[in-house]
Amino acid sequence: MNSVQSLIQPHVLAQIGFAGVVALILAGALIAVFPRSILYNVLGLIVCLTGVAGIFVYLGSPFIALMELLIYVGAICISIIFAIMLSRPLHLSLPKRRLPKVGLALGVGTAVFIMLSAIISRTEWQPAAMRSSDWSVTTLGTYLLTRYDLVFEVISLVLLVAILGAIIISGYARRSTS
Amino acid sequence: MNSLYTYLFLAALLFSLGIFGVFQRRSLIGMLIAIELMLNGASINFMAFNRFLAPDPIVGQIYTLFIMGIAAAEAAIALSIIVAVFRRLRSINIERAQELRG
Amino acid sequence: MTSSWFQDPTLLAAMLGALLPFVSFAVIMVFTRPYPKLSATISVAAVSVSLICALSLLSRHWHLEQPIQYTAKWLVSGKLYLPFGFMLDQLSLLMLTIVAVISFLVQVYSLGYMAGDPGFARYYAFQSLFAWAMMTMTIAPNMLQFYVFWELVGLASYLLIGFYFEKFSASEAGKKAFVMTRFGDIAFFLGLLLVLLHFGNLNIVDLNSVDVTARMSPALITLSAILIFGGVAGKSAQFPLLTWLPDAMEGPTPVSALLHSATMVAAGVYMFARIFPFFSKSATAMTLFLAIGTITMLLASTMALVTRDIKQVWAYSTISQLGFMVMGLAAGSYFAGIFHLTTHAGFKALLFLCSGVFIHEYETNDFFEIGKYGGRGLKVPIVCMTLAAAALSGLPPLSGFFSKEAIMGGLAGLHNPIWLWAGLLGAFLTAYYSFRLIFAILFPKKIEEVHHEEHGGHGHGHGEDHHHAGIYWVMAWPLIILATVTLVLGFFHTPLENFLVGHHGGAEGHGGGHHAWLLYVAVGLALSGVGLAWLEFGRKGASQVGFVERIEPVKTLFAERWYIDHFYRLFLDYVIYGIFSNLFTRNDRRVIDGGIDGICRATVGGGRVLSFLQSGMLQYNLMVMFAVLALVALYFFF
Amino acid sequence: MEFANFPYLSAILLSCVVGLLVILCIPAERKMLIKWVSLVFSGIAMVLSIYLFITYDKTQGGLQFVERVLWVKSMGIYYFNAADGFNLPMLMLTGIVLFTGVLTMWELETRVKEFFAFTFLLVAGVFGVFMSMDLFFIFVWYDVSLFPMYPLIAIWGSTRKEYGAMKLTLYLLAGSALILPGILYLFVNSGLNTFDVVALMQPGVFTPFQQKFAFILLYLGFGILAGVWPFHTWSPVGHVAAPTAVSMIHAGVLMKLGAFGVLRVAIFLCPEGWQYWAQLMAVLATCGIVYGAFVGLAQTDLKYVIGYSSVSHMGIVGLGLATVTVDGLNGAVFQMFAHGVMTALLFSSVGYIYDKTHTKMIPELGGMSKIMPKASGYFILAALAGIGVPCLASFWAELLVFISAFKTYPVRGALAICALVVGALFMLRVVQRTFYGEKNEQFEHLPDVPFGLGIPRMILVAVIVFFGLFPSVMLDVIQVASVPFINGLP
Repeated sequence: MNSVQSLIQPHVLAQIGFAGVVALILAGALIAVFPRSILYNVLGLIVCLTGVAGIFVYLGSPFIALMELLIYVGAICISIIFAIMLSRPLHLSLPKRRLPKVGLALGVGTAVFIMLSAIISRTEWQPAAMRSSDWSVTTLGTYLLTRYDLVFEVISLVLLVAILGAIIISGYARRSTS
Repeated sequence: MNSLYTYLFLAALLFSLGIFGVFQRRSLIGMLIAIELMLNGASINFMAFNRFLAPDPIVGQIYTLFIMGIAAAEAAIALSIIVAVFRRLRSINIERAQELRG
Repeated sequence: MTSSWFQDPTLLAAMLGALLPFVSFAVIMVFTRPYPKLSATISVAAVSVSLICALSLLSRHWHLEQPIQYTAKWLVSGKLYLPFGFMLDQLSLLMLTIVAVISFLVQVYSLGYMAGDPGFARYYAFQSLFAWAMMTMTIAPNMLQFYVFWELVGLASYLLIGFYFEKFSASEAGKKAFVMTRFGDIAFFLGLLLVLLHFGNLNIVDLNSVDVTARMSPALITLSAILIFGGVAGKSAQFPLLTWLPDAMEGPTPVSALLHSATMVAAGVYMFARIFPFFSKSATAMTLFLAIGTITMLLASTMALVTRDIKQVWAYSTISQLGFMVMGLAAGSYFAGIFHLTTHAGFKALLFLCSGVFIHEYETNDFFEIGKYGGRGLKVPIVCMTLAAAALSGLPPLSGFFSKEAIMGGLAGLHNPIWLWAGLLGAFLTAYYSFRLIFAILFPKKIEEVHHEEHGGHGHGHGEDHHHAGIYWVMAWPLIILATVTLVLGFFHTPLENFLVGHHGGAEGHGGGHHAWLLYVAVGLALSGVGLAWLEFGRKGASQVGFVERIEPVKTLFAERWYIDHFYRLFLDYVIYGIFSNLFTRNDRRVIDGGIDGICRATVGGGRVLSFLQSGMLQYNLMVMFAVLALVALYFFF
Repeated sequence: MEFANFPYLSAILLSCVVGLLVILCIPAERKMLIKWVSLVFSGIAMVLSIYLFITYDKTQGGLQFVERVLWVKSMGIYYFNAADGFNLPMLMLTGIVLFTGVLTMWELETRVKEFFAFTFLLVAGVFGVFMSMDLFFIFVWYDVSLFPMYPLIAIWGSTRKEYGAMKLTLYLLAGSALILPGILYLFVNSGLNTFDVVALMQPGVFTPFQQKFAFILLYLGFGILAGVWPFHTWSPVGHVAAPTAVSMIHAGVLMKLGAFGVLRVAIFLCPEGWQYWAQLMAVLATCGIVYGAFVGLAQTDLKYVIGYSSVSHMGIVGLGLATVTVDGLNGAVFQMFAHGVMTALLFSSVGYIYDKTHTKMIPELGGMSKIMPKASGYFILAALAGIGVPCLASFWAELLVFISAFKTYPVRGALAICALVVGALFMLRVVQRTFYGEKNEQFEHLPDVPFGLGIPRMILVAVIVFFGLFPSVMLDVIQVASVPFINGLP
């Protein structure tokens, strides 16, 4: 009993949950990158993003975690799947890997990782002297509409343009081929 | 779990995997997926700094939100381009897309 | 110098004599090539002026005390001073006369022999070129000038051998002659350079003075003498460079008479005589030359035993006689060598010119054929030829007898008797093969076509009788003159010796009378040679097969010229073409060119790789970008 | 003399430049007019260059006909032309080869205007290098002369012309890529802030180390153009591909540009470097002589044969330069001249034969002496000159070079001399196969060289024979420059 009790202590539970989330991220990322079938990749991406949402929870922002799920998993991944579905043979053509290319990519990736790790471990991370503890979504909303008003507007505009652009590009391509 | 380094390494790992994916994939959609991974790595970074270092914990979240917005826009554009390229070349193999070269 | 040359008759004569043929050559080549008659006239006129000049010079300076020299600047470079000029002494005067006489006679003879040839004008141009080069060489005061004209003489020889250039064998023979003599000339040139560098001067007079020993070590003298002798070996067809001369008979017969028997090939011997005192300073070299002369003489004699080609016989005999001259000179008897050169020029030119008549008449070179067709019907040539052959064999009282005796005397004076025995053997062989030919023509086995004989006998060839007769006599006159020379020249032995050796002194003393037994032995051997020839070819019912021809391997060996040519051919094919040329060419194609092309290809390939990165392959671009980023960051952090 | 100050050298240059401009102004259809204009201007250049050669004052010596104008003060660049014993023969050679080259191409029909325009541009550069005494101008003229080779070969050439043109251009540009650093190195290290050759060649301007370093750069750079072994492979290929007149100018003049550059820039400015590297130069030159002769033996294309004989003969020039003696220098400069004329003659006769028979493969020809006696005669004479037959110009040059080489480097000298046999063998072989023997029926109807086309060849023959008979006419001029130069060596 003791051991079980000790297992279900909150911080232990949190640890286990964290490990699960990390495992989810890594597994998802690997699936997103390695298999040659695109559908697997997308599914891996979804898994990975779910894990990232979990990480966000651990980082103290359930709101962003929710947004992550909504936007990434709910919108982007679904649109990718739609794209795959719409252009029918996409998932059928499985281009073969070229070993040298994979090797090169692995090398570069490792190099980048080493670089990043080096930077991370070499840097003295100093927390800010004065830290506010206001995590509420209300403040976030206020900030968005006051201090980051312009950025918010620009992002919206970018989204609008992107949507228009997407329609025009795919429409134009259809016209030019038909 | 309560250390900044854990999150930073996790982010770095995700970013490197994304880079690896971008380089290694031969299909455009695969590359897009890998890019999403990289973006998420960046997001985790922001959120981690937000949690451990930043004076105002709202700012990091806002950045993450923006990243998501940009990612959505990017995905929309990229997918439409992919569809267009596919229509034109009957393939999404990036190595076939060399007509783009100058 | 230029202002006074009109006043000095000697200089005027020398210049006219030596340079007029060049003018004739230039005029013919540039202007009168389309007009054969005119060209021939110009050339003959030029050479007759030369003849007159030479004869007048000879008579004028019969009692010459000191060599006369005229020089003018030809070329100055730094400390090197190369004059152009004339040196008249006994030797050069004699040689000049020989060249002029033979050239003149041959050119007159050629008027008939070459008549109607499409290259008539060209022929005379080359003849003039030869006359110019040979005469200027003869009277050169300095070895560099000598070398220059020596080479020009070689050029004239090349052009004249290859005169019938449509024939592959002719052009091949010309090439062979040029390259082979070139080979000797390179040695000659190197020898001259050695002398020039260590002695500092190439004037013939200085070279022959005693100074040489003071300034050059004996080893150096020997080395340079041997090298210079390379030139002699090339030009005079001495062993091992002797095989070009028989091939050179591809040229027109008068050319063979002029160049390849009487004058040009004798140039080597002349050069030997020219710097004889220099050569004689090295006993080692002289012994070597003696050996070379002996080998040459015997080899060539054996070759002559088996050939059936009339010109080849005389060609081999020329080589053998040249070897004889070299032997004489190398044995130390200066006069004997020169004297034999002189007499040989006369009777050998005569032999060739006679053969030319036969060849012209019967259009075959095989003397058995000529005999069958009735060669003996041509009275003048057959008489002259017999006379000359007798002279060649050294039968008294013809010129060859005297000069050969002189050489034998010289050889007898040596300590080692082997040279003398070799010489005597040579004399025997000479007599044998000469008379083998004579008897084969005089007493053919059976005379086949009588009408041929009649035609020939009366000097009527095919078609226009009068014209032909004219040609016959144009060709006959030089023969008669030369025959006279052959008959009487021997009796000028003493005056010539006084003229030539009056000042050289020392080395002499081997006249004819010193070894009385030798005279009888030599004549006896020659007569026995003739007798053997008579037994085998002359007498009625003779088998007409020589004793050598009965032994098949020996015959083949002789006929194949002791395989010297095969050796050269193999050497050329395998070493020069096969190894060097091939190897170098491959090296050029593969290594050097391939290397450069490889670099080019690598550059292009590298450019392609780089352009690949710029070709829209996003992934590679990014890869490089990130790799560089990572490396730079790592570099800065550590 | 009222003309004493007339800028003759600039006049030569101008005759090329003006000729070029005039040709550019003539409409391309008027081919005859273009040819006549080219002939007139090249004639002017030739006459002027010969006039200079004759009027050069040999007793006074030194630089004459000097023109010196400051061009860029801050860099010390002068428009500085002068004539001495070294460049006068070269100028005359260029004049003669240009004139005869123009005449040789009289029957050209394709793109006449461009051809002569490029030719004049090329020759202007060549004249410029020969007469200029300023490093900057030497380099500029040098590149001016290199550039037109590419179009000249690539447009009017034959046999793998693009390959040949590209190869040649790349090689030569590689050469100039070595020369430029060499020149700049000298310019920077002199501390005099001038490109003036006369100022830079004073003793003591450069340290021995600087001289050694700059010399090897300049020697290799110019040496590539001079066909120094083992950088020679562009030359046969380029010669083969080029049209007749270009081969003439190229083998006749342009290769001399390299050798002259070695002399004028490398040797003049870095005499100590010269003495230091002379051993190497002698080795390379000997290799070139022997090698060229042997490779020539195996060729079946007439132009390749000439190309390799050029390699061999330019090796003689290099050997002469490597001896560091008066005789060697004299011989080298004389050989440049003699070889230029000789090769021009060889190429022009081969060019004629090729024009008529459309082949230059030796096995396909044969018996040409019967069909084209004159063309064959020209070729044979030039070939004989190449073998080193006396009383033709190159004999004397070779004689001098060999004498000095044998004196300085006995073994290498002897080797080079022995290569003469091989040289004779391969030239005579070509002559025999091409001109002697049975004639080829298929070419029987072809005409011999007509009088008009014979003129340029006759000029060349006359030059060869004249300088063969009277070598001192040439040597006396060269002497004036070489003796003081060698005596002034440290």
